[in-house]
Amino acid sequence: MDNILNQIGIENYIFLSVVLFCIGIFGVLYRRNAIIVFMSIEIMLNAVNLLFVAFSTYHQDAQGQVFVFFSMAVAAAEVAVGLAILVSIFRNLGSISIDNLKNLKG
Amino acid sequence: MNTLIAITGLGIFCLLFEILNFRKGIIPFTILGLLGVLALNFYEFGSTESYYNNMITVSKFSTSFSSLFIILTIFLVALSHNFYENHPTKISDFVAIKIFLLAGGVAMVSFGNLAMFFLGIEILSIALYVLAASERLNLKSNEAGMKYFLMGSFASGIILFGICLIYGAMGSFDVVEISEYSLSAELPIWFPIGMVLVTIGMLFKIAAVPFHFWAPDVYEGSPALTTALMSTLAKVVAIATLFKLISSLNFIPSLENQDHLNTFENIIIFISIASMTVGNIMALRQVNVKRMLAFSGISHAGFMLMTFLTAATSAGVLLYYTAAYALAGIAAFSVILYVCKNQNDEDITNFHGLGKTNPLLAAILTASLLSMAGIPIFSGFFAKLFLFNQTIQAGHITLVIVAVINSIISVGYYFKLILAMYSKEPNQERTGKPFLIYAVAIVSITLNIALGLFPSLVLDLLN
Amino acid sequence: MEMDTNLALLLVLTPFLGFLINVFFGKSLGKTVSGIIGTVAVVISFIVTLVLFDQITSTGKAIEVTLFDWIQISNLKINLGFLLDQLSVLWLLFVTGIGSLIHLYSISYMHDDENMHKFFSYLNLFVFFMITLVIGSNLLVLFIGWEGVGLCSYLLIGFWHKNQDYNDAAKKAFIMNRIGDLGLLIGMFILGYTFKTLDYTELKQTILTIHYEPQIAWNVSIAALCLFIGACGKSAQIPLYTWLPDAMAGPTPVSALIHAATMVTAGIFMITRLNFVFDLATDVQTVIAVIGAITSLVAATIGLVQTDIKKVLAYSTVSQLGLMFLALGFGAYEVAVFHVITHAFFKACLFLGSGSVIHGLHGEQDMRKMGGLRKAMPITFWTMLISSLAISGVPFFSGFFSKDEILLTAFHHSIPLYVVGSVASIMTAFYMFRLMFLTFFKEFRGTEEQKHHLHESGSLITIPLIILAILAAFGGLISLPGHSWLNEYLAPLFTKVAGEEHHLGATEYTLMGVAVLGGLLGILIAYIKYFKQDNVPESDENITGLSKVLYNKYYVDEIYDAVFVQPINVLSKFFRDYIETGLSALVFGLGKVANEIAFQGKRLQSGSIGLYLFVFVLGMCAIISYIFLAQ
Amino acid sequence: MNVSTILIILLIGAFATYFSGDKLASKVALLFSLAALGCSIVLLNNYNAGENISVINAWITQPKISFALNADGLGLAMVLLTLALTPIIIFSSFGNEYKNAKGFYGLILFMAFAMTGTFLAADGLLYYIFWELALIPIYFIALIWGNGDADERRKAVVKFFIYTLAGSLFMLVAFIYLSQKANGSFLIEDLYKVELSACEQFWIFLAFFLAYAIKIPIIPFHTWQANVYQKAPTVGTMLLSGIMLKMGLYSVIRWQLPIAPLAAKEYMNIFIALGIAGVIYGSIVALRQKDLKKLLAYSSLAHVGLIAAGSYTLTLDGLRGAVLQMIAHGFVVVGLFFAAEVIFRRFETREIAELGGIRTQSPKFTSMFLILVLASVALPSTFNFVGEFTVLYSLSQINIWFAVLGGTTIILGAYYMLRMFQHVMLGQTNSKVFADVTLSEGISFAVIIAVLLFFGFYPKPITDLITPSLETILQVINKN
Repeated sequence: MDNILNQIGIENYIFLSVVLFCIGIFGVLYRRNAIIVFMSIEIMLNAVNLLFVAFSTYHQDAQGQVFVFFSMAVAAAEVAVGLAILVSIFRNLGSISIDNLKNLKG
Repeated sequence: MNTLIAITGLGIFCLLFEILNFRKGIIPFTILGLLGVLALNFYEFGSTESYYNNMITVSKFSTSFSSLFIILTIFLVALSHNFYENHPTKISDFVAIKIFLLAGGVAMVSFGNLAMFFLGIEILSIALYVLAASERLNLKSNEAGMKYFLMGSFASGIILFGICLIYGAMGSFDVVEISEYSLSAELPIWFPIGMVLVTIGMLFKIAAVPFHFWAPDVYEGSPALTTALMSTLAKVVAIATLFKLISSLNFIPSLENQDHLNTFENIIIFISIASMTVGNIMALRQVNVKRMLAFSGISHAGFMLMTFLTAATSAGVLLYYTAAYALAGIAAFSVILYVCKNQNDEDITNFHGLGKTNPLLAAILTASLLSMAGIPIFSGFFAKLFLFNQTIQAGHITLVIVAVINSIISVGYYFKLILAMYSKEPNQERTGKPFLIYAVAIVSITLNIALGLFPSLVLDLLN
Repeated sequence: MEMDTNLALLLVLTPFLGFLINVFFGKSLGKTVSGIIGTVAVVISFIVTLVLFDQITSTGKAIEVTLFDWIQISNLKINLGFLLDQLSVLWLLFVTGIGSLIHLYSISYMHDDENMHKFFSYLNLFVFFMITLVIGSNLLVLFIGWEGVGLCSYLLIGFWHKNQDYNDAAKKAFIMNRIGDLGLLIGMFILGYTFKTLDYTELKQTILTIHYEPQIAWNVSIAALCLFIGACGKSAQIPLYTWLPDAMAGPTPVSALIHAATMVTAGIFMITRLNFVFDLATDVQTVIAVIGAITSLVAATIGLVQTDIKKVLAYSTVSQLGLMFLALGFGAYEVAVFHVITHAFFKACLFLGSGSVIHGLHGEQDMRKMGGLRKAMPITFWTMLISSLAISGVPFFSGFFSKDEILLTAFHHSIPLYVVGSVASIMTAFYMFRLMFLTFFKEFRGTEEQKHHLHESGSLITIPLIILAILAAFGGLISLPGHSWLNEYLAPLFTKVAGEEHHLGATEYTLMGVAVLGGLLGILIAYIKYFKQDNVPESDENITGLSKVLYNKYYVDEIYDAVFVQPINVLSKFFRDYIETGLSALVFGLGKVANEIAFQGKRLQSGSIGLYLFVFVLGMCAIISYIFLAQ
Repeated sequence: MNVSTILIILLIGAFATYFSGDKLASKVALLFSLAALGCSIVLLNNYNAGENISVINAWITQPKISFALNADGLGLAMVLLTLALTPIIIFSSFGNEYKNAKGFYGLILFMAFAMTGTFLAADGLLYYIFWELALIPIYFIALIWGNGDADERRKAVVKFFIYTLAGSLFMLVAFIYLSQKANGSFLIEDLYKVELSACEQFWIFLAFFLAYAIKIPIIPFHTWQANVYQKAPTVGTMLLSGIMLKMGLYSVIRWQLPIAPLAAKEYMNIFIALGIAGVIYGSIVALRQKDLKKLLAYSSLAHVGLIAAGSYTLTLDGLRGAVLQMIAHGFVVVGLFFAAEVIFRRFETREIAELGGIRTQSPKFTSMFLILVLASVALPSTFNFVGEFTVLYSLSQINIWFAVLGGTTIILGAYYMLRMFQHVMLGQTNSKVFADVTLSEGISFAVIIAVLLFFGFYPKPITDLITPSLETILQVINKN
């Protein structure tokens, strides 16, 4: 276990997850389809989860992995709510592009 | 701790009531329950102990803030009675959600472990997403919910990443341990980065510039009661939590070791100046009262941030400021709820001639606005006074002067509303005197003025 | 002492009481009664004055009365007190004396006026203030009276307040006086902080004892100059004289009392009062003399061509006052005082006479529409004739002695000023007799209807005339050349030897002769021009050349208007329309700017989530890079 | 019994008035204001008897803010001015019908309460609180019961409020800064003790000056004045011009000068010059005003300019004259505005051009108005002369030219006031009927005139009352 870490080195895990995280961010920034935006957010969260796991191995400490469960659960809940909102929007608007959500401004 | 459990229990009871088809009783029961919780909380006050190997630590700070949250929730629940009277089927859900939200808030201020902190935030936020979007058929509400959800979860992601980096640096989520490590000589760079990320996430929650864009839209779109909740309870919770985070993790001292302190302070100063200026100036041209209050909330966030510069000593000031601000906000919103009950928007024209039709409510709204503007004998003034006092002691006189100029600007839009109430002719007759709204308005403004007359009551709690 | 206090209070308060009664009950009391009350009030103070006069002459000691502290200023204490000495009592004598006569006269003169009770209340108020002015024990009490009489003259000039021209005249009088008053105030300030007192006696003590640094001498000169400006305002000297002719808008008794006999002499009183100050400021004295001389000449020249009977008298008053200042300028205070008294007699008489004429002609004042009144109103004619002889300096009338004294003094100090004075007095003789001839000789030039009503005025009018005429004739006796009772009486007032007695030598007699000849010459010219050739002054439009300039008073009013009044009004308009609006626009401007920014800001808040998140990320990056990469 | 009694009476009075209903409101208000006046006179006696009528209670511990009311001669004089004018003002309003009278009179009493507090407060923050509180009632009075076009009024009033608030907030900062120096205490004596460097003093002086210059107002901060005076109901105008301006002037003497003496000495000439500039500017602008109330507004701008100049001389005479003139001006300006109101009640206009020829119809009113006019141009034997003379004298000691320039008020004042009087009162009989003053109006005038004349001849009581406290203040100023 730890020799893997030693071979690869914690930094690389961090870089990887940062890259993933940024991919998520860019996804959120550039995609207009709400579902895809959700997915990008999920990517961000999972990047973090990955890093959690890596760290917990690095520290030889279980807390991190436990935390991952928390975050996954939370993410699930979040997405559930989000999708619900999305559905009602689709009902009212007939589209799920976030570009249509510009009535509130100024 | 018991407070937290009690609150959660209360929430579940609300849901049960619905099942037992006992709607009538929900509001009074919840209010009574919350009062009980409040008493319990007072009982816990002063004792500093930690539960479940430091998942939760109860301290003066947490208890006093939680009691503030509970009081606010009582008001909000009381208001919800006649806010939801058109669709009674939902009332239990909404009340329950508010209670859980409160639970999240309490968890946030009394966390002893970053996991708890994260859970708290999420409970709060998810509840808010729901409430924001709770008017299913109203597109505005949907849009508000969506916006808040997207940006909120984005922010949560950032926070999570921050927590992760902290964990990586410290190998622990426990606040106490982290604070101990953080004073040690050489820290991995991840710790400060993580802290900054968490801070940014929280800044989003308290709607500080430049992370404030969501606030006006969401406030305007969501149902009035939810707006009330966001602008009072949610904001207060967030700022309190951020304060606790920064002070309890010894973040600033740790930066000190790596001489980043000034830079961080500069960031705070910059953000607070930006928030108050942008908030106030943007509010000048608003015609929708909720939107206006959203911007005023942003500017107040800027004011509250000033306490971070003297984090060591200014917990009391923060408590006082938040209490004053939130109480004024509740009073104001209860009047807004009354006025805009059957209007499709909260346009300022709805308030025309309120001074003639409902002098009492008009007086209360005026009082709360004056309090927010910081006019004497209302607690808002003393809040600003103590804040400035602290900040000048810390030697940031220019910041104070900017703040002063801002509070002058703020008078401009607060008085727009007062003018509308007193110097315009009423354009509609307003009937009915809903007891609960009047009660809430009167009680909250009375508390506000009482705080103004005896500031020491609150101020000395945390000193 | 107690006795004196009561006397003084009685003296001051009786007229005030009369004023109050007439103000509150005058209307109900009816005209005659209120008139009588007014008159009696003044008569009482006249009697009191006589008592005081007797006391002073017998003891020769000044009476000082202090009532209470008035204004406290750190280094000088000003109390409300009276000083009754030779000077003030002398002044009181003719103020109250002539005052009584004129009140008496007014009972009949004003009888047709609806507001007669008001008229009398104002007159009483005036007497009250005049007395205060005269008997005040320090400059500030004098100032009460000083401004008080100004107020009364304002009220009385504007007595017929429906006519805005009269109101303008009244306003003009008040404001021009105020200009002088400012001078007086400043003078007081300087005296105050130089000598730490404003009380006459203390002031005199300090000045006589104090040791002189140049600074003090300088202060004194400035103070004297300022005080003189004050005097100019009250006593209508150049450049502040233009209000007096306009003041003729008031009823004639007012012109007689206030604008001839008493108020206008206040300036001379004040300077005489403070002779010890002016003696120290010789250069200022020169100024006074020069201004006096010029004023007398200018006024006389203007008087030559006036056709309004009262205007002629007004200018003659100004010119006579000028002569008095000429005397003051040479430090010959007693001479000035002497002329003040005689002038009071004959000028009052002249005014009352003209009043009687105007009364007889139902308000006609233009001499071109008069003439031949000699037969119609003999008493008026004779009394006025006597007074005219007196003012023209015909020997053995009062004016002869006083004016002669002045000219003598002038001759001894400066020949040019002597010449100016003499010319002025020749002109005086001329225009006075021009007035006489035009008014009383030849045929009547008025309307038939007026001619029909011509009649001598009632006894209430003629009696004062007669008395005044007698005084005008024999008033000179109080200070005959050689042994002058007046000079001895006033001697204690003056620090230096009271005006060097002119031992009557050849020069003096020649000068007298010259003066007399001059006077007669003036009369002769008038006789030829207006009796032998009986010209009548042309009507206004075809007056030409120099006489036009004179007729329009050298256009001084127009000049003042153009130089002072208009600019201020223009400035006021400018401030009102530009500066004020500009300033408030500035304040509103700040608000506008904020609003504009807000308007732009609203654009930024475009509602697009993408943008919001973009800014979010941007902010995040900015912060992180600032903290961690900026090192 | 101590000074807080007055405050309590007024506060209770405010609420009692509000709850007494529209019918009784005015009477109740008058009653309470008279009660307060009586109480203050009793207190004055006790004070002269050497009794201690000051209060000091701890209020807030951290920072140390105390409920301290200090009644010295100066404070009492101003309180008496306030409480003497309030009944007159209330009584003078009996001729008008106000809708929602209970609120109106309640606010008046509340304002009296706040202003009295300002004059008595001996703790920087308490003082500041009262100072701000006084602003709110007048804001509503002017806004709700004012006259003229609604939008115009709104603009004017809001400008006034924000403007004055802006000024005073900087004063607040200054106070906080001072209290830091006085290790956390806001008590006036502690603030007096604070040792400040010249630079600090300069800034603090400036902060105070901003607040006071706007309130007084000193040019060029006066732009709110004329409009608000014109738009506000006459009662409001009276409160503003009669008492509220005096708050600023009083504060200069009580707070600004003693706290920042070095700066005061250093820049004395500048501020005196500003005051005198106000005198001349105000007088000149007043000349060509079309609206009677505006003219009076500018005249009072001129007068307060002179008062301010007097107090900045830092001499006993200057301060004493300033206080005397404050009181005198308070009475006379209230009288003048009331005269304007009396005319307005009959003719429904304040346009000078539309007036005239009133004298023939109402001799009584004319005489009273004339006396007030003369008092305002400081005719000797009126109270105003005493004040003006003292002030001018003190100016002449600083520099004779100040006295000369300031003295022009004697001339210009006479010019515009008499001009106004001529066009408003004199001339051909006015076509419209002008009923002479009613009894109640007459009483108000009579009281004011009586005060002006009495103290004109015998100002000693007031002088004796204020002099000791002014001397102590001067000692503080000259302590270093």
